[in-house]
Amino acid sequence: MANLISRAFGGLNEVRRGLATVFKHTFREPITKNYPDEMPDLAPHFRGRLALTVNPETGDHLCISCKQCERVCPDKCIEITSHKSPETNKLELIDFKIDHGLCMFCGLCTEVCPTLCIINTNDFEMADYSRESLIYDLKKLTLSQDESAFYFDRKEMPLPKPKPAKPAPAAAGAAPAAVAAKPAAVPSVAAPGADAKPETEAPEAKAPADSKTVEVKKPEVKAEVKEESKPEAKPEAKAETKTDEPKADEPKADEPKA
Amino acid sequence: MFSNGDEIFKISRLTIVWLAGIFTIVWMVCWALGIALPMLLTQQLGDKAALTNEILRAATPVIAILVFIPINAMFMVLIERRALALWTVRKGPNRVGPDGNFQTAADAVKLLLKEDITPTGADAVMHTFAPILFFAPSVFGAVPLLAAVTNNHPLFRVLNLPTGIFFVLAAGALPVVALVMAGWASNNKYSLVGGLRSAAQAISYEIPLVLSLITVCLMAGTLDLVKITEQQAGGILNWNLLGGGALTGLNNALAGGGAKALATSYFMGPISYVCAGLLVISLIISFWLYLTGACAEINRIPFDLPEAESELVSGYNTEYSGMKFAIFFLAEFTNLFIVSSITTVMFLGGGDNPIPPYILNNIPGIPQMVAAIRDSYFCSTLHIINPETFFATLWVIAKVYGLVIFAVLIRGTLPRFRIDQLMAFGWKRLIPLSLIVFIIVVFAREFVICHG
Amino acid sequence: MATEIQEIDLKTDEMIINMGPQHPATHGVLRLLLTLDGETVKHVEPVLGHLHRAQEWQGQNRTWFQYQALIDRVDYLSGMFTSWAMARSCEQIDGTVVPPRAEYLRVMVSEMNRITSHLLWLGTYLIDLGAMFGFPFYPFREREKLFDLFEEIAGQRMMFNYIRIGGVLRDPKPEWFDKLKRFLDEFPDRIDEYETIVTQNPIFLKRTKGVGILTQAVAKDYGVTGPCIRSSGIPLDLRRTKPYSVYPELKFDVITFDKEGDTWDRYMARILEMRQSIEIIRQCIDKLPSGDIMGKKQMAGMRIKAGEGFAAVESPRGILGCYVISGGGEKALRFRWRNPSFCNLSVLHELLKGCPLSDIMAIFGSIDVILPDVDR
Amino acid sequence: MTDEKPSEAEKPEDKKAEAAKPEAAKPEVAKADGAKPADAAKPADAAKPAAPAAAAAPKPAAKAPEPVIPATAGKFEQFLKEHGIPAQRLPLSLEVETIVLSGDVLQAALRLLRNSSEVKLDLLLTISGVDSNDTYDSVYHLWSYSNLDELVIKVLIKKSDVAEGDLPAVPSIANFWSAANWHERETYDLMGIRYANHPYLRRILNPWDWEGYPLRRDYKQLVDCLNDKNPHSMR
Repeated sequence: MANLISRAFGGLNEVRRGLATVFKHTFREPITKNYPDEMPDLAPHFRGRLALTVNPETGDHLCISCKQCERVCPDKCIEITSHKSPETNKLELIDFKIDHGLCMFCGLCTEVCPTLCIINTNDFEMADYSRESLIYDLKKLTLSQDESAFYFDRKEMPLPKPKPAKPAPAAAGAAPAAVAAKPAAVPSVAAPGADAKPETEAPEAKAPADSKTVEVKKPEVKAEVKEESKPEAKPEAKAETKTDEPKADEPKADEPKA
Repeated sequence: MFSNGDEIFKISRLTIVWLAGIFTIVWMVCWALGIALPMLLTQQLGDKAALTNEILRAATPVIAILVFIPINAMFMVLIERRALALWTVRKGPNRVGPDGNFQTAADAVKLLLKEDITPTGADAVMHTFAPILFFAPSVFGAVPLLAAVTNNHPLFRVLNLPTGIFFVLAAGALPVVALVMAGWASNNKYSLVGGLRSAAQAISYEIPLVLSLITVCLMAGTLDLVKITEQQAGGILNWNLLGGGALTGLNNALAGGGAKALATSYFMGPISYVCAGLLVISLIISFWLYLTGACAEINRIPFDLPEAESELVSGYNTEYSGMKFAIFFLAEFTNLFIVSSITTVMFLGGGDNPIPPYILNNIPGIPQMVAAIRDSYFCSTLHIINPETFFATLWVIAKVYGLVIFAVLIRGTLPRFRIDQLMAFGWKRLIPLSLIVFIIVVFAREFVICHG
Repeated sequence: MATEIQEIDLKTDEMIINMGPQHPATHGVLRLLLTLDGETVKHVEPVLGHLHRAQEWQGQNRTWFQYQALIDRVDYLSGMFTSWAMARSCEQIDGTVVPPRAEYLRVMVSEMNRITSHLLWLGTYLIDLGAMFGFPFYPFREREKLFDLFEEIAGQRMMFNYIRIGGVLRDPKPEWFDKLKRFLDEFPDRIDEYETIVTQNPIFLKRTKGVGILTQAVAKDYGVTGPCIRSSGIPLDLRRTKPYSVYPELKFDVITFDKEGDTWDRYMARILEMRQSIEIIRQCIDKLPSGDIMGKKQMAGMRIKAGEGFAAVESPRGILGCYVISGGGEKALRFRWRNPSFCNLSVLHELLKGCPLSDIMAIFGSIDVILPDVDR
Repeated sequence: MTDEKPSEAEKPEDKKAEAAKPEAAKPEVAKADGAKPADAAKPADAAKPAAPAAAAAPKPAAKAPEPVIPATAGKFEQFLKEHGIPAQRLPLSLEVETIVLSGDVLQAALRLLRNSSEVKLDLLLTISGVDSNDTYDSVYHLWSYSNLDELVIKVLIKKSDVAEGDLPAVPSIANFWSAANWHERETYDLMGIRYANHPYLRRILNPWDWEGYPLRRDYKQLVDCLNDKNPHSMR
């Protein structure tokens, strides 16, 4: 009997201690966040949406169509279309498609990429209404120059070496001009973008890029793809894109040698 | 300590807003139907309105309850979710409306608009009838409580019964039938097991529950809820929780009666002192017994076996959806509220102020405030506010929702019993204990003057 | 249930209940065919395979490099261990030498992963027992903190792909260790909190003490491993009995109980293991050498020498083995997983026989089965 | 490398396939419409699965180092031989003793190894089915709860011995060792090795009406999830 009573009191006391411990949590700050209002603080190496970078200094597209990522992808969700340019005898990128509905964000493609072109961004909000819209093409994938700068900085990736200005006869005149124009133009555009909105930059910058795609007419020739893609990705820097155009051709010309 | 001050502030604000809203609405309905309309009719029609007025006055409490239950259930669900969120270091519902105030209202709308599915092979009539039968007792079971919780307000006095607690308990025992019906009619084995479990559980736990309440009735010498409340008036020492009037002597001694006052209460010397102590202990045990039994009766954790989610999916309401499920849901929370109200009325002195009047009346400002309210236009002419009822109701609200929050805290902490352990606990522990308490109270009461 | 009433005795029929695959407490998609007499279990037959993803087939049809990214999915709660088992078996075949820093990092992240796994188990187990609104959130809170650390080094919170054949993927920054230390300092208090709420709770004791006793004979017969068998008194902990990696250099003891364990012992074993893991991680941080973290070049066309090997690690659920046959090419000839959940689950019908319906969840939860680990 | 010797016969074929592959595969990958490689990969080897997996699968037997069969008999081999059970030695795989038993003596051997007080190999880790070049292997990994011993036992069944439409049969040990029960069912399910006298031999991971044995080399997939076009996705 005494045993029973002491056990009963012991049990009740344990329950009381449990209740008190739970009640103590009244005064602890919640650990959850109001997600859509405040973005989570993601690690730099977070494996989110895949994207293609451009050279943050010059704006050249970094993809060299080596197809390493296409080969390594366990889901086979990457599809690269390229062709060999008859003049320069180089591979030229025509289209780059990633099916984000199929991708499992393992990050293997980013590991094998020799030019640090394909990266995992910190963006994870890709919900959409159809499977087809989850297939991202080159335009949707390519980041703008300041976004690329942001990610190169954040992931502590070495900056790609700027292409030695090849005096390819046609572009020779334009190239020096572009180089001259760059230092002035880049800080003015890239710096505020990267500083002001570090977290939400990618999604926000994506929206204008998408809307722009409608206006831009479909590129028929390989070389133009890149020229087109840049204006959309960086709508505010219209003047700058002009100077980019000649440069965009150049890296392709150099690739086989590099 | 208060790193969470923001959330606590939000939750208090939400509670105050909702409570003010609920009780204003309910009281305005009551006032309009029971006071303003009859006054108007009498002015206009004179004696001819007498019959209409009678009918209106009789209908008022029921209508008040019908208005009160859904809004209150919404608030209770919301406060439960917010409180659980607070205790689990989360934020809780905060998207719909300011502070998430309208979350449960939105949920209710969703539930009402959902498709109502009757599973194949189910007994459609019983399936439909079960939620109604589950819900109805909580409506008419609450009626006699109204007078008790409003300090015998003239508007609700009509429906007070001399056998109030008996009626409430009888009504509270009915939903079991509905649960068995729901379980049987669903054509689902989980539901069936859930229904049968609830029957077994309710029958076993009814006994300690009723015995613990009988102890209180024994103390009071009546079954009338209003009388039980009135007897407990006069501060926390008079509450049934603390032995009813067993400590009255102490009370009086505090008030200045001194040794003489003690002597009148404990007239038989040492025996009376011992008995007073026994009474206090027994009634605290009785209070605990009632809480336990009530938790089992209304299927709250740790006794939520009929709807044990991890075992029986959702028990008797597995196959319910839409409106029918909403009614089950509504009735469950209403039952929680009713059980808390009964506890308040039976053990916690109803609308009584825990601070004894001789202390309260000496606090400067309070008597003047009461007098000012009594003299105000609202009170004297429109009869909107009745100071006796007003403060009593405020205390009832505080106590009842305190108990509700405590139930939520229990829900956040304790795991669930197993059915055989539950039965063993009920039959081997609670029932003997409640009988012992009952017998102690029967004898101890003879030696102590309780309730004056 | 009572179908026909004979003259005196009430004859009852058995009821067959199909528990799962969509049931709140079967931890995924296990299906249990229960034969009940009243609420007493007469017979139980687990039906597996609702989550079968042909992981072994995938291992044979993808390159070594690709498959590394997939195996976190075998047991998604302890992805580090699956990675580690595969990495160890491949390294054995290949003769790769793993740099010591990588080995220490592996031990650290694996022990962290063990903690997260046990935390999840703790939360869900209390849900199984019915405390589903308050307590389960506390373990998950700590788990999220660990996941933040994982996210920093591996890139994702659950599908780490961090331990690779030959080493580990990324060297954590110094700040990462500071964060980890901060976590380790506050975590023991949190465990104390859990224990205050749960361990001696009378209802919890009633539900778990003496329930689901796993005898040593049965456990050995079914090849049970992990905390389940350690709580039954068999000190089988690969980290000590067959030490691999740098475990010999670390100080800790195998957690066993003297008697044949019931559900409460299995709970306690996991709580103690969490505390033990904290100590192991602390030692690792102190001893962490500097140097390289990768012993084999990670590349798409990575090859493993021909040969066959079996390597096992002590995962939170028991011995996780990986049997690999390599033909020397880019792909494996045969991948075979020895999953602890699969073997531990097979003992379930022995434990459940004759217990009431409510105990199914108490017992099933206590052996900590992860369905993707069972079905692969 | 249990199947080194048998594979000698097939070597030339294999080599040819190997040699043919790189050239065949390269251009296709480059062409970037990756649906095709399966057709080209198929050529000679009928036993290989149709999936492009075959491309890398063939055994580069020539590359493998010469297997070293240990000169001295292992502990367990000797133990078994002392008890009159013939056991054949195999090359060590990672320092672990590996022996081949014939199906007839398997039950007796395992019973002995498990119960004898000398060895006590009482932890059956796993039973794996392996589809080797010309044998079906049932591989038993034995450990011990009480000591550090390890043993791998293989039961090899020649494919040529298995009649058309029949399954290779191995005696079941599930009757006296419960751990084997589910492993044998799984091996039956995925590899199609029939364990004779198993108490409840039916599919465990696949649905009961599944056709074929998915891990076999000659298994034909209904849908090749790596290469077939899925209307909803890019592939």
